[in-house]
Amino acid sequence: MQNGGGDHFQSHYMPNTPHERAEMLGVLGLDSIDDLFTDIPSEHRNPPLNIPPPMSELELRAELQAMAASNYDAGSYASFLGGGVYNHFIPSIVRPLMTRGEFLTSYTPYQAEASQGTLQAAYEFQTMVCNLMGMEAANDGMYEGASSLAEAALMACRVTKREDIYILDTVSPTYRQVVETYARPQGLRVHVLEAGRPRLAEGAACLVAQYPNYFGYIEDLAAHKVAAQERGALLVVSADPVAMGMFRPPGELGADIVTGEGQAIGVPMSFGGPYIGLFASRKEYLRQMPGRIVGRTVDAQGKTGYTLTLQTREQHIRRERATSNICTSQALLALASAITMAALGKRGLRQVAELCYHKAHYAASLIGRIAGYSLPIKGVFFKEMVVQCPASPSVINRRLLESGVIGGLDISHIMPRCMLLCVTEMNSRQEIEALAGALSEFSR
Amino acid sequence: MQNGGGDHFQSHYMPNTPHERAEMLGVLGLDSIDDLFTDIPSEHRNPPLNIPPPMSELELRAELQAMAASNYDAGSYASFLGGGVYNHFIPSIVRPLMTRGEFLTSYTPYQAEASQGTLQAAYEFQTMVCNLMGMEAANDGMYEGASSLAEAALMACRVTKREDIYILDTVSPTYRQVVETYARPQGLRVHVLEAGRPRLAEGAACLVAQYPNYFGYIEDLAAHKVAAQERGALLVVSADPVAMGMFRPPGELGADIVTGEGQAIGVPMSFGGPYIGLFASRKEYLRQMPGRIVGRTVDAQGKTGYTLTLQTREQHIRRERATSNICTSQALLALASAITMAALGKRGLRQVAELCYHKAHYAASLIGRIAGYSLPIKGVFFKEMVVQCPASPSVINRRLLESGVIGGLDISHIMPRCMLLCVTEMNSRQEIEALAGALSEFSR
Amino acid sequence: MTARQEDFRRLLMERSVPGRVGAILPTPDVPLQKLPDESLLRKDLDMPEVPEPEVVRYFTNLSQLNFSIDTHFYPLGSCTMKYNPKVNDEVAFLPGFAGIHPLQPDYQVQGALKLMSLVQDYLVEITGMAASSLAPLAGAQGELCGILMIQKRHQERGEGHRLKMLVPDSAHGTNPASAAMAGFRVVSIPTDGRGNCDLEALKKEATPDLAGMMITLPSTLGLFDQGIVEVCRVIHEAGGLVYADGANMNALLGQVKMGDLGFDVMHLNLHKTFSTPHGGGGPGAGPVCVQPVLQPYLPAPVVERRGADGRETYTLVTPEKTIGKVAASHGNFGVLARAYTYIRTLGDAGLRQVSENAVLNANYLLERLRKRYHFPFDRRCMHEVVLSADWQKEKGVRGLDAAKRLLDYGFHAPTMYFPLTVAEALLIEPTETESKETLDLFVEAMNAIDREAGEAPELAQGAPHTTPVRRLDEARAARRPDLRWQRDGG
Amino acid sequence: MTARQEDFRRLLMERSVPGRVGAILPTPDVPLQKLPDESLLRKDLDMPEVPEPEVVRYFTNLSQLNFSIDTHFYPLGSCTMKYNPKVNDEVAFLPGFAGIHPLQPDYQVQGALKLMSLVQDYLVEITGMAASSLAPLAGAQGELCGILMIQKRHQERGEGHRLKMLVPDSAHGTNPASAAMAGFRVVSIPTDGRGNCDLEALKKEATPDLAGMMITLPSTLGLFDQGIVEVCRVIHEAGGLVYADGANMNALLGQVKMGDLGFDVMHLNLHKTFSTPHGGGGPGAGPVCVQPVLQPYLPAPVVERRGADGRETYTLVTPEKTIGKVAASHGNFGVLARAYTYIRTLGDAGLRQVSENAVLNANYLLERLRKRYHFPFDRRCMHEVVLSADWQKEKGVRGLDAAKRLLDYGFHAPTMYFPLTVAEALLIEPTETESKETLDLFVEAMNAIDREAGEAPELAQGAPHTTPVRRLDEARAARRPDLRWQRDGG
Ligand SMILES: Cc1ncc(COP(=O)(O)O)c(C=O)c1O
Ligand SMILES: Cc1ncc(COP(=O)(O)O)c(C=O)c1O
Repeated sequence: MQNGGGDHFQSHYMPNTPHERAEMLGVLGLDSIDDLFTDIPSEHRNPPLNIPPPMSELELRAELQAMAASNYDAGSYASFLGGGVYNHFIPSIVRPLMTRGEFLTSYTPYQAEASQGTLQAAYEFQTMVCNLMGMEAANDGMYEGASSLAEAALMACRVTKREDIYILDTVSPTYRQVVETYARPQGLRVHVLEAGRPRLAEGAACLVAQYPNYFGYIEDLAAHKVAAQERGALLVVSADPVAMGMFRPPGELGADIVTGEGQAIGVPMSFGGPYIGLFASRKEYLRQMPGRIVGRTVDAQGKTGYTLTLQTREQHIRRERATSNICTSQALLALASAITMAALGKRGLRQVAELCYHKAHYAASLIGRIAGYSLPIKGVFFKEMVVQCPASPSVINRRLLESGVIGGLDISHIMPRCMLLCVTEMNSRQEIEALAGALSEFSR
Repeated sequence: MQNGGGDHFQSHYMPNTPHERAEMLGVLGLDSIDDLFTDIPSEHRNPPLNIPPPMSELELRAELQAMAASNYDAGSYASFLGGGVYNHFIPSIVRPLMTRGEFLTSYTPYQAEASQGTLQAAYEFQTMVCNLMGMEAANDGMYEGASSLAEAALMACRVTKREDIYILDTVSPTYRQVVETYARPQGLRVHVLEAGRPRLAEGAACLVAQYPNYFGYIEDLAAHKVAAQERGALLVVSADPVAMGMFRPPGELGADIVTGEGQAIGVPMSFGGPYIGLFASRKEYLRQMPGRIVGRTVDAQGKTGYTLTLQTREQHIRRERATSNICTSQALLALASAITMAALGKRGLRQVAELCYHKAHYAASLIGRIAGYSLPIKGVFFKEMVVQCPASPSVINRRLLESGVIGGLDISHIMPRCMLLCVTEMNSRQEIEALAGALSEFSR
Repeated sequence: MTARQEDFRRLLMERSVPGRVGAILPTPDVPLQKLPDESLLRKDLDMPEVPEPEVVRYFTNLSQLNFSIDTHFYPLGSCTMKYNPKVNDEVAFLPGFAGIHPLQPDYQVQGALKLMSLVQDYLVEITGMAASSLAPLAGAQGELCGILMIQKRHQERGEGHRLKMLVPDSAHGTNPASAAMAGFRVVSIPTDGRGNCDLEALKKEATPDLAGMMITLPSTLGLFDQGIVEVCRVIHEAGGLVYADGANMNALLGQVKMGDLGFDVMHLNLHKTFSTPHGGGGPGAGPVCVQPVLQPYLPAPVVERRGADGRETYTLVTPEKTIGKVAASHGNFGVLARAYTYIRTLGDAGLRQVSENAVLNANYLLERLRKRYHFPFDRRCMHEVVLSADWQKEKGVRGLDAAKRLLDYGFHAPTMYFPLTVAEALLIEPTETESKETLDLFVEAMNAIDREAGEAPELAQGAPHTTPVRRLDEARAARRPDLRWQRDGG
Repeated sequence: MTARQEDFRRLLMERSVPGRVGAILPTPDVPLQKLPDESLLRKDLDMPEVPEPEVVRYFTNLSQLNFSIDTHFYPLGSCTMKYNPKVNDEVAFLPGFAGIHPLQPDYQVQGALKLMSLVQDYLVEITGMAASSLAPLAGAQGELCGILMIQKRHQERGEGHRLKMLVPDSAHGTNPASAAMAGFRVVSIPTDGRGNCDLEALKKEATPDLAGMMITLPSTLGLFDQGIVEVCRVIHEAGGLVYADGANMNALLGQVKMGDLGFDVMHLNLHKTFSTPHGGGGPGAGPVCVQPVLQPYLPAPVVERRGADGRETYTLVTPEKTIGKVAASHGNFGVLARAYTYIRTLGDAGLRQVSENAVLNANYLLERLRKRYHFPFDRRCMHEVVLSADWQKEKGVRGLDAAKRLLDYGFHAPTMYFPLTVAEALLIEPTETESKETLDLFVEAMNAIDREAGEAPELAQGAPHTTPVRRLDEARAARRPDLRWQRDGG
């Protein structure tokens, strides 16, 4: 390193210089930093560390820009990939606001008086999640959609004191896997049901549905509610918040717990995360809810303020009897989502939903007309649809990429020769027509 | 627009809805907005306005991303272009800090008590400009380098009460043009001198030099000082702040007024602006200085604070007798530059300068060895040098572009077949060698 | 203020500790070259040594000491402190814009030149002029360019003796300053009782040495000159040319075109009307627009469009009789990119609404405030309103005191003591981006200050009380200039 | 607080005005399609109608109500509130990272997979383990994964009866909570007088139903367990596996490798040790690292490197006996990108200095504070120090009061009442990015609070006095939960 004099590396992230280290060690009556680490068994001290040497920002930035540029991103390609993660419009105000140091570099608001910004924003988020989903209580967010759904299933078991989780086969297979991972160790049983006419057995804790479902179609939640209620089970729904811009919210249709992947509203796709799990429920189940919850209260002078509340549900108080082990969650993404919902607002959320709807159905109408392609599922879909293709989706997708198109999700392991195609407000008519054009090369 | 109900366009930038407009008009006792514009001659009211209709952020962003991507930028190409504007390292902290709303969306700190952030940062900027240039007083910045130099020449005329400006032919031709534009209307005369052994006539107001000069070489400022002093003229210098990381500052060499283009420290090239003109002088000439100046003072309780000062020099007080007409300047870029100087600091500024020096001289050594190329100017250069080529620089540059290289500045109208080549810390060895390789295709 | 907060008034050089670094630079990857002779190199470099975390915390804390549009209502008259859309900044920072060099050959920067060309077109359309140059870097530089064009035109017609420039007494300081910089003799023209240009006084100055007149429309009194067409006629008849200071265009977007009224040349303040963030005092951009008669004189360069039907190319050219260059490059491109984004976002309908709402908001404030604050005219205003605190002054509260007191109420103050022609002036420009609720809160604060003036004038006299510092001693600052940190305390 | 500041406590739904819009969406460019049956559509959508400028001003003002690393010293113990480099965020927002979809085929995202693969390698190197999975989204999820791996391993060996998990009494709450979530019975192990694991108590629990033990190292008391090798041996001998909560790795980077000490599995908190901004409570990332014995059980997916010598390709694979997936995608990639940037920036030398300076800073605080604040151990600490306010409590100032009072001095409070085993605990973690000057200011404030406790305890009891709100009524918040805005006031 050209950095220091001699072989001392002085990092720009740390203020202590050799001079100050000596000074502070002097206060401690020590000669060397090593004297601070004497509790470590000496045979294990100072192991070799095979990590590259320090690198300048200039060089590292160049390297990482090249690494990033080697990926195929939705800014440079027309993307029709969905399946739970979506390319949606994020207003330009979101990044400058969410990255303000005061939001970005604070932590869980344990000191409420020094964290009113984070707390009030969280209260806004909870309000908007409730309104969007038609629910009575929401928390400040979970890790992401799938684990959020898993926690909802666990919660349903706690509420009902039962151990059988019924889950529709129209729920994302990945989400089902995550529910399994969470439920199995606790001795809970997960049963998969056909969505057509789900029948729950005696003692069912809950029925779990996705809305719109994994394949993009609207589930009949009202009917599912009846099926659940018959057994005294809760209806647990994982909903796409963007669809809630136009479709009836699960709360109105009888859902007891609603979760969702909030990524679609305000969060970049970022190759899988960080995202933001939505979590809402009826008020009566509040004390079984996992996650952080912010409440409104007053201060010593009667002034309104916000604080973390119902903390006795949480691990830092209740430890092994907590409603979940979640601690650090995804607060910053909840904030991003709150800002986005605030900016889109009542009208914008509806517009986004309708744009998705019209564009997806336009795409469907074009593709449906190409020989060899069909839409095997009947029903009302929102922004995604299953398309049966004349060739293997993975082969088609490689060809599409050459035309600048990232194709749909290959689900041929579930339905032969099918892809799950997603169209959002980000896809222009031109892109949709280019997609149809490229697909028709495979027509027969 | 899908935006409103009916044909009312409701902008997201303006809160007033038709309902509120009606309500406010009611308070005014008016029926229509038109009633507010009755002072405008009716025959000229409501002209046709041939501007495209409102556009959504989503669509506009896509259009502008494409427009931007169609340019050849220094992120995607190896650039060796300088000539007054430079591709230098900007630390990652600069953008998030300078774009904080409180800095970004405030204005000239007329209300000092509500603008201490801007003011204190300006005082820091002034301090660092003085230290970098070896001067006693600096202002908070001018438009950019060339007009800054022009204002310095005008100031020298005011200080000396003389009317003849002498400017070396090694000063950037563009800068000389701008000095002309500013000086001529005031009846001042601009004389161009050969840099070799400049001889000023009786009654000269100032001698103007560039350091390093336009061609990249170190001027003998001490000698120029003698030449100026002999005639009682001031020495006015336009200096590259990056070079000041290693070279003796103009203040030490006798400069009376020092200007510079601050872009090189912390400001993107942005196709020409916004930049930041540096301006410093000896203390005794302070009251003739143009531009905004921030001073330290105390408040009613004796606490330190900062305020605009010496405003009686400025147009808003002194009007036609002001030292300049400048009002809105480039404060945000002064801030960017201050943050950059703070981050680079004592050691970083030196390192950047030395990196430029070593890389430029390495490039020179490679190119000097290619048959057909030569460095016609003798002397010490910093990061730029004149290279004489075996073919027309514009032809060479078109070829270089194909190898991913943005070549040097074509100055064949000044020196036949010459290009002004610039190498900074941003150019890797690999880029330099690729440049040399591509140039050697033209060798003979 | 706690010890910690005080700590952030310590300057960088005071925080500096030998050996600390704020950035890591690369190790040289080329063979080291021989350094120049020692005599050319500096011995020391007295710059801060502060680690990155401290630089971040320092400037973040400093920022919080500011009022700004993103945090406050900021009705600073004549400055158009409107909301600055974030998307504009995003666009300006796109690598394909922020990363290009002004000296790249035209063929490498067609996208940027196209944007400039379109901005030229839009400004020409909005002003009703024939052509424009985007070169000037701020309003004042635009003025200088405009005045130099008038000068050169007179000179080329052999009328170099036209050395007198008229400027209304209410004009912004840059107007007389620019005229003087161009070598003109400035003559001030009074304003009549209705706030219009005094036509009789004007006619007296319509002498053979008249070069022209600089007129701000609406004026800095926030008034649209009711005789403007006649004013232009008088100047033209005397052989002069009329310059429009278009910095107040926020009042007129889409309502009227300056070109239709008789102006020959004007500038626009893109940072004001077209909403570039004001950045604590810049950057701006002050493009000039001209009638055909002045087109050949435009400052260099301008962008020329060649070809048509999707095969357009764009080139920077130098107008035939240009007044020259006023900066090394071709304008504050980053500001132009913001203006482009702004114009396209709002479109025809939105631009018209800007002026409608700006004028409505100002008149609403005028209506609600005129009972307690003296409004010296019997008219409606345009996008800003000048009130006088002379009623309050009688109770011992000057305009300055009222302004400082507003800070305690959480509002930035209006422009004080400007225009100079109104005693105790408070020039209030709410802009179109503020809501009625905010205006109502502001009215309440203004009314409270008036009440306080009667009941407890010392409140305003000692204001501000809640800002990071109390009222600052400006006289001392000017008397003993302390303009930079020095090791020995200066 | 002025009326205007109060105004920013009004919520979005209270600011909402019918007809206002905060964003303009495109007009549909495709033929409109038939909408579904009315019965499927919602009647209304009760969301805010607020224009963009107001959204910006609202959230900007809210942000200023926060303490944060960018503005304050924030010695929140156990949370590693260190400086978060801005370059890390810049990298995470690169279009080629932020704009890729987790379900794109591997061949479309090789750059991203390579980054993940390198992060796996670095973490393995830093921990001395054999393999890692980046899937867990936070520390707690990493714990769950680790514990599930231990569980599955026991089950596969026919030892499903091992249902007891030991957890020291000083452990972070997530440890017992994670063990319980995995279905284990949690048994608490006491800490001895020197702050080490009580070996005698431990040995008593080394029964055949022992599944393993979760150990935080250094412990949440800020101490390095002097018997750690022996602890691991005892557990292993009883057939158990040892889990390391590596959230406190900031103390040990480069000083010792967990794998060398006998741990079988561990997680790291990337957001803490590797400096992702904490975002008001996330995002994080909690990768797990394992010894070979547990490698087949890693949570899915992991990245596999194939090929060599510049022809590497990267693929996501599912470990053979995986415990499954814990999230839909493959980890918080944005956090991983930040960690990668951080590791490369600091490099080997820098990482070692992190722990050196973190430990030095904490010991410096300990040394300077121990005269006035009770330190319950007779040792040096590691990267954080737990003090007790029990001496102050005798004067009527509890730990809570002292913490709140610190806010008035402009410092964020330490973690209060944790670990649970120390009465009136104040857990202070200064981190390596703070300067001696800041530590000295903090010491002064702590000393002042102690002085006040004697002279004027009501100061701390009524604190904070200078924050946007005074002490909040948390009991009321829990008793009458008010968790969202409702039109009728709830
Ligand atoms: C009316 C008027 N004219 C001219 C100017 C000068 O413009 P600038 O500050 O951009 O130089 C201003 C500045 O605000 C102004 O208000
Ligand atoms: C020691 C320790 N263990 C575990 C955790 C849990 O990590 P997370 O909050 O990421 O879930 C923390 C959190 O700060 C911690 O300090």
